[in-house]
Amino acid sequence: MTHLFVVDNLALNYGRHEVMSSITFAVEPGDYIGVAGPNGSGKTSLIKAILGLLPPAAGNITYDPSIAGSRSVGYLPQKAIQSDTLFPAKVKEVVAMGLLAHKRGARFFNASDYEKVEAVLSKLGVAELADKKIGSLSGGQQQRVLLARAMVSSPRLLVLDEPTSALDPKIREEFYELLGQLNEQDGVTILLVSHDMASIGKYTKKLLYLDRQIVFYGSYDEFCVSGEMGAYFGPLSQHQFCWRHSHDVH
Amino acid sequence: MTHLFVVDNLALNYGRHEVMSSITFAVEPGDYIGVAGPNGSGKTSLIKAILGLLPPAAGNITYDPSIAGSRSVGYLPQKAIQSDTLFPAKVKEVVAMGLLAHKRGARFFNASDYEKVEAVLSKLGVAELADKKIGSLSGGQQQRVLLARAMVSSPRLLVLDEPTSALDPKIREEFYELLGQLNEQDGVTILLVSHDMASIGKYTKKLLYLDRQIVFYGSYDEFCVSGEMGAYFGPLSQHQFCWRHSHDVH
Amino acid sequence: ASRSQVVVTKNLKVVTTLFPQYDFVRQIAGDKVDVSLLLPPGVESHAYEPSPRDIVDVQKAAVFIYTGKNMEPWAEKIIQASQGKLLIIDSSKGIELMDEDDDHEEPDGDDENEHGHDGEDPHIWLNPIYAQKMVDNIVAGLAQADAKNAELYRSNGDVYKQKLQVLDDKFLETFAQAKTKQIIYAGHFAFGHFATRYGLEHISPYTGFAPDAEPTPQRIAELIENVRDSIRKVIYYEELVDPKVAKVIAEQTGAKMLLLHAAHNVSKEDLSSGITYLEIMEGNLQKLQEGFSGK
Amino acid sequence: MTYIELAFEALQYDFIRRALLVGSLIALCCAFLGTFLVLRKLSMIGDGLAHVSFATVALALLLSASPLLVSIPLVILASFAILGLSEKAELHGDAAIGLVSSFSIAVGVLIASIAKGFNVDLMSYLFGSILVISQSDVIISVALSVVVLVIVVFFFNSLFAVTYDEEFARVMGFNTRFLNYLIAVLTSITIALGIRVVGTMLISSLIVFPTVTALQVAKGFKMTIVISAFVSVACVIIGVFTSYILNLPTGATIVLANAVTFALSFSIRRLRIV
Amino acid sequence: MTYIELAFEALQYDFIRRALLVGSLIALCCAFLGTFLVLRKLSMIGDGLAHVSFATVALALLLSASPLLVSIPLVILASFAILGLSEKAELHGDAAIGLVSSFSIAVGVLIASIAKGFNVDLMSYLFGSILVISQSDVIISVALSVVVLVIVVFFFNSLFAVTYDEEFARVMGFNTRFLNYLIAVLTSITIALGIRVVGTMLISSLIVFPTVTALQVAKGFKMTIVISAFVSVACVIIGVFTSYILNLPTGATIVLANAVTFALSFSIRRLRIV
Ligand SMILES: Nc1ncnc2c1ncn2[C@@H]1O[C@H](COP(=O)(O)OP(=O)(O)OP(=O)(O)O)[C@@H](O)[C@H]1O
Ligand SMILES: Nc1ncnc2c1ncn2[C@@H]1O[C@H](COP(=O)(O)OP(=O)(O)OP(=O)(O)O)[C@@H](O)[C@H]1O
Ligand SMILES: [Mg+2]
Ligand SMILES: [Mg+2]
Ligand SMILES: [Zn+2]
Repeated sequence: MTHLFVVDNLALNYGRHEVMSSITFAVEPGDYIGVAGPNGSGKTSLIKAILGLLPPAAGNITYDPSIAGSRSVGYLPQKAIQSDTLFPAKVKEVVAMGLLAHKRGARFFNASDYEKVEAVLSKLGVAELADKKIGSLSGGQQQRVLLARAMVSSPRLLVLDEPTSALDPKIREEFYELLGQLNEQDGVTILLVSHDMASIGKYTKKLLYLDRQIVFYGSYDEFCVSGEMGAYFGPLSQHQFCWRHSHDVH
Repeated sequence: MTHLFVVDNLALNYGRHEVMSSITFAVEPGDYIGVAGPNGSGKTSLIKAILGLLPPAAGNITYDPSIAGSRSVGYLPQKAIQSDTLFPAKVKEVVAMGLLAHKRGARFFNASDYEKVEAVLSKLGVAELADKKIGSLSGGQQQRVLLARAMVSSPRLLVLDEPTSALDPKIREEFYELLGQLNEQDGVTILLVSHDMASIGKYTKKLLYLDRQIVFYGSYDEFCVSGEMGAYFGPLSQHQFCWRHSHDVH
Repeated sequence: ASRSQVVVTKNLKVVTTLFPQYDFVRQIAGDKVDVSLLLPPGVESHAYEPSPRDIVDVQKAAVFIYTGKNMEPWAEKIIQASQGKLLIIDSSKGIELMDEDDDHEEPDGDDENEHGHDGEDPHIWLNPIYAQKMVDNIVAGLAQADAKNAELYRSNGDVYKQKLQVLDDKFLETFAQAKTKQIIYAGHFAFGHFATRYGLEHISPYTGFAPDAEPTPQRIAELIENVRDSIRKVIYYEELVDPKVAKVIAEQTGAKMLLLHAAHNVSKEDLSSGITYLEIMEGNLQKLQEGFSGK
Repeated sequence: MTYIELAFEALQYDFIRRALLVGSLIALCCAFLGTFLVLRKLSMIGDGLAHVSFATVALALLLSASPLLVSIPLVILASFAILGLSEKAELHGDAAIGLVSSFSIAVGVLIASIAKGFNVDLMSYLFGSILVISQSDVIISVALSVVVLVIVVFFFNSLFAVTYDEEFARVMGFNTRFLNYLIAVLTSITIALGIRVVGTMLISSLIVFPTVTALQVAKGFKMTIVISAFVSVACVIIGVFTSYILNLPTGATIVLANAVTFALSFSIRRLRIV
Repeated sequence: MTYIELAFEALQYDFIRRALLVGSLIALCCAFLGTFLVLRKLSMIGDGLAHVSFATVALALLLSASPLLVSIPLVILASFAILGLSEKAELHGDAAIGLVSSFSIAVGVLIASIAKGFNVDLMSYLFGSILVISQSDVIISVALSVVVLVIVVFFFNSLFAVTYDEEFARVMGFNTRFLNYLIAVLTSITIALGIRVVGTMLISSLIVFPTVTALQVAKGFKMTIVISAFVSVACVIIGVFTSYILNLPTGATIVLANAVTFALSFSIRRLRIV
């Protein structure tokens, strides 16, 4: 099987500040990877490097032609709460932006585009906000809109940086189910950064655990079995974060 | 016992958009209240009204003299990730800002102030970041710095809007323990907005559940027992969010 | 390349702000003084910033000549910055009094806050009679500063005033035969004193003498109508600026554009070729003749 | 004469018809670009580039070259410098404008001083007035305005994306560099031309006022740009006729018309009528 | 003569000594206020308020009043308008400056037109040059600079808090309205005075350049303001002497000194030396 992209001996810096080095791993099409690690461990930086937003200090990343040029990537940044509340953009305008990658030339929208926008907004439970100004939404509502923007173009690769941090529990569950469907049925590859180990355990297939280097990369079950979980999260963590597993084991 | 503050028949609007109305409740000194509710239910708006940042459309809020004039209130906004990465401010400068409320006149700092700043930074595990520029921190690191700013002045009332949304699990636990101590030992009153029902259940004493009005206000245990939990979070929620309780009941 | 590096001579150093005084000094004193023009050619007082040596030059000079505070408000500050020995000649002295309206307010003592009096036209040099008065002021000042050449200055001054008188006579004579006495001027009208002297009518799109007011469309329309009605389709424009208004009117009416030079300042080439006030005024005479008479 | 008659009288003059035509086209360009500029905190770019033009004209005169030919490329360069500084030096747009504009004035003054003067008044060479547009300026203005408008419409969605969220636009494979420089070039051309044809005062106002007026009442981006374009053109037309009828300076009257429109839309928002 | 001798020669002149004294004080005020202004996206306020002054001088001449006395209160009002607009109309600072400044110029032009024009060039009435500072201006400048500096130092921490996070400052019981208006008043006074004494070009540059230079190398806020103050004063002193020695216009030379300093600190950051 051919890789979707390969990260090879990557190092990332901000100025003279080294964030991480010797990062090597590969992502296969159809993967659903939870990315976790302590604050400041380099999750956001790694993701930005994968998306081409942060130039590598060393090493390189090679992409499969299907996602090269980024025409088929959906992205939700960590800073999902829009800082500029004055910006005049309606929710549907922001979401429609996600469709532009697939267009050429003048990149005008057509009727089917607006249908797609409405469809994804409904899926995320914010259909009635379509005509609101983005700056007037609550934190969680904004996060959902940006999720919709990441997903509207049905990308082959979804890169989500703490997508559920501001979502209420109901929507969070629905969102994870949606992601599961996309991954299972449409074969979308997903990279999901989260501090919510329970959800990672419950929904994703693989775990990439970072701490300025790769601590663990493999299936979540292995992580639970390996000593790493206890080492990082304390003795109770097994019970807490390997929830579905611990209950199976009981 | 005298109330810390009383919210009386409050209504909040943005322009012609009504957010909530007929909100009435009282907070006692020493309370530890989890505030929850779906996205857009008005949690942030209510908190802003309590802090005097959003003028009420109707009703009013009366404060005990000990916190009136806001000299003894700590606040963490929901938009904790600083948008302006260019702002030249060191972490310790940002945290020291939290001490200014207690000062008069020229409001200069003295040596003991800097000790306080260092102490609170260590408590939150970011002591080594004290001299970094705030804009160069990761999302979770920034959230911790703003938490430190809210807590550095040992306020009588702490108002925290989703304080743990970007924190890693280890720090999150430590933070909740710290809050518990402050509440138990120092009698600090805490209002904590969160979507993490499990943590609210585990750590707070009371729950304020909002949905454009007050759905529930009382002890968390009662909420678990009442039908509300199931109604809002589905049949499994009892097991999930009334964790300590469900295990007690088992 | 600075004036202070010029070979040391014992000549009197004179600094003037505008071209007319500069030329008058040349005519009066010839090579007995070193005269320099403070404002570089073509530079509006707006964009003008002195360099420190400019100021040192003014201070090192014996005489500083300017037109008056309406023309060069910044000159006041240069004067204030000077320490002592400098002799300052306000070349408009006496003319202002002649021109004064009845309702002229007394200065309230604080000359910081003095402002321009509305209706007071600073372009006095364009009236040859006033120009003679300016020459008198300059002669008196130079004589005071350099007593040993005083006689020479007085006699040169008299000769030059005679030339100005001849100029005045020529204008009077020419205008006496003119078919029309209307100057249609597309710039800031500097020829107020000139027009009063010779009983000319004038029309300009600008109302003030300083270039701050924009023209209104009706004024431009009026100008167009005036050109259309006039016998000689001529529109005059001012020196050293891009004559946009004149061009537009000429395009609409087919009028001929003629330069009427107000001599505030001259171009670099003109300055180095040694053009004089009298030559400029003779040129104006020709242009006006062309507009006022038949051919 | 009634106002209507006066308005018809005005129309018989070439210079009024030119003011209406060129004014409306430049207003349209400014409204289109202004929305992007204001939202990128480049509201003062009209003013800043006017200062740059001052320096370029000084240079052109020093080199005895045609001011417009020297001005346009240098103004474009200056706008690249503004962009580059705000990226590389991590400045807000307005600080970058401040740097480039102060620096340019200083250079202009230095050139004027070294050249020991010019043969023409720098300012008059540069600054136009909407009433006195020459035949050749009409042709250039019409041609360039049409080009600017077509390009903005063609790239509309891309420009919106890069203005709203540059990082996201990059992820989606947009050439954000190209789009940024595109805006810079279009803005420079519009402003350099506008300063010469209608003056700095008017060009600066036309960039800021209509957009800010639209921002008071519009929720979406497309709406903002449509309202802005409409207000901008309407104010030019109203301003030209009003100034003729009331005998006022035209540029200033257009700015006042814009100010009144802004006051209206501000009140509408404040009174929550919309 | 060597450069050192020339510098000593320069010092014997009163006007040079005045330029050094008043220039340094104004530079210090500008550096202190500039840090707050640049971070609030009000970098172009020097330019904007210069345009307002233009209108106020027109008004003063129309009313036959003293230009400085009319100017200062109106400039303060204009800075309140800028503040008010950015709050109430929800504009970025630079858009508010753009509105107020274009509007003022238009009003100035209208006044000039209604008054049937003035006989003095309005701008020259207003613009100072650092070399020609009168005795009375020296006294006013020294007095006001000291007042501004003392106030900024006294309120330093409060002003920082309100600049960094106004909402948080309000929660902590700060009177943010008062602090905002305080900055506006101090800025207006400094700028109105600065325009008269050292000219707009210099005042605008002194607000933007030193702060932006400091931002390249400083991490913290206090450091930013200290570096900015140091750079600002150093550039004035270097500029005055250099302009004397090389016979260049002083204001422009000071601006160039600032530009060179900025280029240096920009390179330091880019080359990651610090
Ligand atoms: N500035 C604003 N202008 C207009 N409407 C607003 C504004 N801020 C919030 N709202 C609206 O008010 C309602 C309540 O918002 P609020 O931010 O209080 O919700 P919340 O409970 O904090 O939600 P979340 O969990 O997503 O943070 C939402 O419907 C939102 O759209
Ligand atoms: N713009 C920047 N300049 C300098 N250093 C930075 C910058 N952004 C991040 N860093 C540093 O790089 C390291 C990794 O940051 P990153 O944002 O990748 O962490 P993260 O794993 O996403 O953390 P979090 O869970 O808090 O989001 C941190 O130590 C941070 O301080
Ligand atoms: Mg992160
Ligand atoms: Mg909220
Ligand atoms: Zn004149």
